[in-house]
Amino acid sequence: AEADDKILTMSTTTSTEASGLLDYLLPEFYADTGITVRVMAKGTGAALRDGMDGNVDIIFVHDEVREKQFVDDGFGTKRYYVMYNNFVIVGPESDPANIREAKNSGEAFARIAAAHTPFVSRGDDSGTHAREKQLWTASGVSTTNAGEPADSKGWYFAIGQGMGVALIFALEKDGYVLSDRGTYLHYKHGRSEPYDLEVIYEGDDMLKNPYGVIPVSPEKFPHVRYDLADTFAKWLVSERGQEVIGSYQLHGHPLFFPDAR
Amino acid sequence: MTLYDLTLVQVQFGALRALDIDRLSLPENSACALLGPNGSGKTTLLHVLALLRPPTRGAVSFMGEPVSWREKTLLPLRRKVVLVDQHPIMFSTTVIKNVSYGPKMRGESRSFQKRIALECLDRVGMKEYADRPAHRLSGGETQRVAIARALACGPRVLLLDEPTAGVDIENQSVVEKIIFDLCSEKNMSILFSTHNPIQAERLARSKIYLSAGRLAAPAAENRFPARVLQQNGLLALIDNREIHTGPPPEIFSTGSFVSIDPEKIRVYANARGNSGPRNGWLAAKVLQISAETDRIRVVLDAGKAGGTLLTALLKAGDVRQNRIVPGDSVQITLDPDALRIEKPPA
Amino acid sequence: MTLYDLTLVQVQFGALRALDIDRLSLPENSACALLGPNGSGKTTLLHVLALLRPPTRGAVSFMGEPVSWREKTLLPLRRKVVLVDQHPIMFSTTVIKNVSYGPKMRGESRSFQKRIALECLDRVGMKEYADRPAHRLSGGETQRVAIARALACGPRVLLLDEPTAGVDIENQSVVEKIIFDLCSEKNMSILFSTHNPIQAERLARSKIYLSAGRLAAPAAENRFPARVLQQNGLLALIDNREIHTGPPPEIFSTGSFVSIDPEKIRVYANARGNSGPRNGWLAAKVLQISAETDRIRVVLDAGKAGGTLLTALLKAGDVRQNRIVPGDSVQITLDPDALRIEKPPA
Amino acid sequence: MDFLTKSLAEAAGMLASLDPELYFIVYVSLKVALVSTLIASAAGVPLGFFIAIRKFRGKRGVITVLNTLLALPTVVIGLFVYALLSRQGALGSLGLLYTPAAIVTGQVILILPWVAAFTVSAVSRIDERYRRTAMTLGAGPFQTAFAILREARFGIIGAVIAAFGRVIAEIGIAMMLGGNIKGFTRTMTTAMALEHNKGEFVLAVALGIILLAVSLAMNILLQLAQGRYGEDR
Amino acid sequence: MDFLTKSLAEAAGMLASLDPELYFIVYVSLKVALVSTLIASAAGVPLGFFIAIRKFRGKRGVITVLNTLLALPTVVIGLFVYALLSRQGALGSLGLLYTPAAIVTGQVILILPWVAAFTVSAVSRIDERYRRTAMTLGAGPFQTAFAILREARFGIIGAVIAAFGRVIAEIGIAMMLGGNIKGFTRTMTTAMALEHNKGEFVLAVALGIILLAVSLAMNILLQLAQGRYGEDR
Ligand SMILES: Nc1ncnc2c1ncn2[C@@H]1O[C@H](COP(=O)(O)OP(=O)(O)OP(=O)(O)O)[C@@H](O)[C@H]1O
Ligand SMILES: Nc1ncnc2c1ncn2[C@@H]1O[C@H](COP(=O)(O)OP(=O)(O)OP(=O)(O)O)[C@@H](O)[C@H]1O
Ligand SMILES: [Mg+2]
Ligand SMILES: [Mg+2]
Repeated sequence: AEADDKILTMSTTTSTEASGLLDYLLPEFYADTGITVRVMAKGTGAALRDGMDGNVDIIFVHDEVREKQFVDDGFGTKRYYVMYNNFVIVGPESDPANIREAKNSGEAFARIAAAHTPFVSRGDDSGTHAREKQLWTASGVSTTNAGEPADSKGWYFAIGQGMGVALIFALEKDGYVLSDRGTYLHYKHGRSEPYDLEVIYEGDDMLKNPYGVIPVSPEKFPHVRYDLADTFAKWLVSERGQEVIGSYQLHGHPLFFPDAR
Repeated sequence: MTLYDLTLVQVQFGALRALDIDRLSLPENSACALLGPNGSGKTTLLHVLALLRPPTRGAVSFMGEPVSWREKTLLPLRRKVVLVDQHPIMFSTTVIKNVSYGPKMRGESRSFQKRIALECLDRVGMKEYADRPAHRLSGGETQRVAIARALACGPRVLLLDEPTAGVDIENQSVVEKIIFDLCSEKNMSILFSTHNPIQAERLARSKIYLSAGRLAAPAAENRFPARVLQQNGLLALIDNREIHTGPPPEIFSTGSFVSIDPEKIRVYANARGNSGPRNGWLAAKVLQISAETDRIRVVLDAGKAGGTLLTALLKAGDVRQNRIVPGDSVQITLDPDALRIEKPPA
Repeated sequence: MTLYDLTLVQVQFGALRALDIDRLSLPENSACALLGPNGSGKTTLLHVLALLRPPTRGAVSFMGEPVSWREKTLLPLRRKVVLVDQHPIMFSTTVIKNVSYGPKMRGESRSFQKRIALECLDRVGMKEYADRPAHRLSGGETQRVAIARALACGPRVLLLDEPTAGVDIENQSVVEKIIFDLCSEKNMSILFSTHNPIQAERLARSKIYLSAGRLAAPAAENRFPARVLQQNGLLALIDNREIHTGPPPEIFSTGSFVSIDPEKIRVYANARGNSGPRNGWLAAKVLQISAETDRIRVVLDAGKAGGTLLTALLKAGDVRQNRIVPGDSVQITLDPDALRIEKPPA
Repeated sequence: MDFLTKSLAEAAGMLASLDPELYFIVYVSLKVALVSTLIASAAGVPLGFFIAIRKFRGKRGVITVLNTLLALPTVVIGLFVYALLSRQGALGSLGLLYTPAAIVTGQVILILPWVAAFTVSAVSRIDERYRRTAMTLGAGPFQTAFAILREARFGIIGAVIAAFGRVIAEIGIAMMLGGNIKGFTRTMTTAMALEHNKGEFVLAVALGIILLAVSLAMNILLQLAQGRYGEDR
Repeated sequence: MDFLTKSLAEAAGMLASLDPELYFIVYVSLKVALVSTLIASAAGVPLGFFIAIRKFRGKRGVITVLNTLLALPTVVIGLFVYALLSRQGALGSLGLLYTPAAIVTGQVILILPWVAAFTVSAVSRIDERYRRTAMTLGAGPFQTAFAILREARFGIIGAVIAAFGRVIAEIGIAMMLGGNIKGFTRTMTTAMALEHNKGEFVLAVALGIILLAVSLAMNILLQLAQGRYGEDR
């Protein structure tokens, strides 16, 4: 059995675990430090909540605004920029809303709304969902208080589920979905079942998706293994950690880009 | 010492008062028979006496001490009294495990359990059935194993609810002998219900009659549904045949009952020269003659078409003088006060 | 026409052959009694005849047609025959709904269902119970309602498994009268099992005896567990008392049975001057005398301590000559060939 | 239990707010659960009945399989029905995926073994004499079955209640096959899961309390419907 | 059913690969499910027994509540146990959250009402005469209870089997309270959910098939243990 004093618990988003990054990265970390990381993957909201309740030692998520709030409220010691990846707009090859022509991602969303082609929203307050809402605002389409297009009937599906389900849902509806590249790549290339949707729009600055890591504050929660958490955070932003992240490839595509500042 | 003392005991099932006993004392070391028509409360009374059913109202005392009906205090008392149900049920395991259940509950040793179980099974002639699944036995087999199971508990008081119903003739006498022996040899008290008055007579030192939940005088025998008419001074029609003339009564049609006092029936052998049927005389056939304590019970078939059974209680001398033998055709008359008429319920 | 024809019918429960009948024909429009000790297969046979249990082997034909035991063909046949179970069970609803179940299944109108149900309940004296919950009735009440329920089906064949067990005396005669009437008036065929030979005698035109699943001669009466010794030429010990001397037999200890042929018992009134007990003579007390077709059945208590019942079948003349009356003390002897000895099972 | 009081207050507030979205969610949940329960009962009760009554070779095997199917995980059911209803699947053309009908399909598969298994156990314990009595009194096969089921009614109603409880509280299938689409296939449970995922624990529990209240109301209705016989046994 | 054959092949391959991770997951699942079932049965059977046997005021009410609790959603249980075991909760200092013990806690709460409700229904159908017979033969309260439970054994074993099936196939609680930590609290169901999340549908179903196989094995063991009496009723 592992020595008890070398175990770190971490809540993270499903995307980091499902992309396979952690399976690649944690063994390296263990080799360097002898620390085992117990990972719990869940929605960003739930992961933050774990931190706020002191149930984990560190969180690794992607929702810059809420992460900063987390630190400001004293739950975490410091937010480390670790890496980013990209969001992409996935949709049918035929591109019925003609978003390839759009000048930016906001306009792409506006075209989808105008064409009433099916659009799948995560609808779960995840980092991806937060970004969706920003894009709707940027699109100029009139929105509700909840940040959804006001005229949503029949084409806008808020499904309140994870990225993978949203991708499948979009496939079934033959519609568009905002996805992180990792999950998309996995669905496109990593499974035995075929996946017909393509990346229709990408590359815009608005589609950058930064991940941060925050050790939970030992002042608030004296029992947390701050020493281990801090070791992990520092290792991630170290040259060694950044190199491991940068070298990870999914189905031949690099997925995460080092972002330590 | 009295075994049981019941005071103002009532058992109520919803609106139905199934038992309503003002006072009843049962002496120790005796065999007592419980008689009464269906639904008269025999089973209910036995459940109370077995300390299995607290009465709705009233006080029971058992072996001199009042019964409190709290579970804790009941267990030691219950170990002294065992009830064999009217339709006993077997635990779904082997016969011998059923019979050794009582001793097992009393913490007896394995070997003792087995010995006593086999012994008791042997008494009821079911020893060879020891390893059969008990819940698959036939009606009479079940009844007999249930008696063995009760005996194996070695109780002070044994309550039997119609113990010979369904038991074959040969084993009826075995069961009767068990009852007889236990009382006389083992100083056990036995109370058994039965519908067989001859059995009650033969085995019991005392008898309790129940009727509609209340203690009653010996049941009215010879009770018939009858049409009662006032026509030519004719009184009652049973089985479509006049059975008595008398003073003009009230008139009822169906729904009334006539009971005939068995001690007020006179029986005359045909040979005596009493000529053919006439008013007030009935032809009958003798079916059965049996002894009671101080009377002879004669069962007669008095129906026109057969099947209307009348019971007469005669003196032994009368029977011998008359030389009545079962199978004989006889003539009977009824004393003027032999009939009691029950009006139909309003 | 014959009602039933059974050929080589066997019913097997695991290793146990509960029924094993080579040939049996039952005529139509008759009352037939089914007799036999516990576990002899009466209930099992009735289940086969009620078309409820396909025999393990063998052919049954009913009203001239072979029974195929396929569910589809059985339903119309089953509507002609109704069985009243040994311990009948009531559907957990009211009494009247139980009794009108049969007519309801036959698609009769509501009003007919109700009328016939009340009529049948009335026959067994349970009309006032119509609205009581049927599954709460007492043992005898249940038995009577079950008979009414069967009658309400208006079957051609009525099978009754110990119909008067648990029924009170008054209603025993009611039930017997029902059996009697149905046969004679309604041309119904009735087969009933019973442990009461007198009842069988009185009601049945024919009798079937079963023993260990097989058709048998009238049951060996007077069968006793006995110790059999060869000591001073003494043959059998019943109830610890010698009952016969004879030629030296084999020696068994316990586990053997002795049966005494009831036709080979001689009964002498004490008055006849036969002096006190001696070898080969037994003192006994007359308990009951009843008529059978061509014999008189005398029940004797021959036990030293009471309770060992012996049945003798005498000629009517003998009884009358001897002037035996129940209650008398008598002397009995056994003919030399009266005893049959069964060895204990190996 | 600050958490509980907060959640209770929230639940009360939600109900009082008369939010049509909330009532729609409750309506969808109830509809789906009731339809699933009805279909599963209509199939499972007769199935269980015949397994219990009939004597056939391999009966123990069938019962073992039935018991095994009690452990059929929702993910497996969800994926199978998905494979069937997906656009690529055999029934894809019906367009049933992500509709209440899809949830019902999955949930029926989920609880059918439950209803059947508990019917088997309720019916096997019914005294053999009921069957014999019905048959000798002239009941046909269906009427006999009905008589036996009537005697087993408390056990069977119990099985149906349990099935209802199981489906109304079920998340996985409702999520995978319904898709948790707001205003269409969102049920109380998927809404709860969503709130939970968002970290809105009080809201999630408040929804759970409403669900229990709805279920309690259903059970009370059923108790009343069973009437006075309910207490009998 | 290409999907099914692929999944079956995958399941066979996984088992054949002797992957220690897989076996550990199976081990955790079995351990958690068995412990939960044992605890819930040890509490639920006596509870159900007493509700069934005793006559008391409000008995129907208690049964209605029990039936309502069958609809207790896993999210609610998960959140309550979370509130209790979380660092801020009453039992936070025990550090039980995200351990197998936490899963067991939640699952026991989940299935206790099931075991109790089905025990009630199994015991109420046992003929009153068994109780009377045990009592008159001198059995004390516990011995009487035991005799009745013995007669109700098929119903009760059924309840326990169902409870086992319910927990081994349960996802929500295992996920919320166990956290699906690889090599520690990952169970077959949470692994399935993860694979499903990743879109690895074949893998997910393969795991489901293994789960069913494990459950089948358990049921066969139980059938063999019940022995020849099993067929009797
Ligand atoms: N649980 C019950 N609920 C309602 N009524 C009942 C219940 N048990 C018995 N009764 C009624 O109480 C009365 C007395 O019943 P009990 O069983 O004591 O009669 P019994 O004398 O033993 O009759 P039997 O000779 O038929 O066995 C009957 O009318 C019966 O229907
Ligand atoms: N289902 C069964 N399984 C095993 N054995 C059985 C079953 N039913 C009856 N038996 C056995 O078959 C034999 C015949 O039973 P049956 O009930 O026919 O006897 P019976 O003549 O009606 O006896 P009784 O006079 O006691 O009612 C008995 O020894 C009984 O134990
Ligand atoms: Mg009675
Ligand atoms: Mg019988």
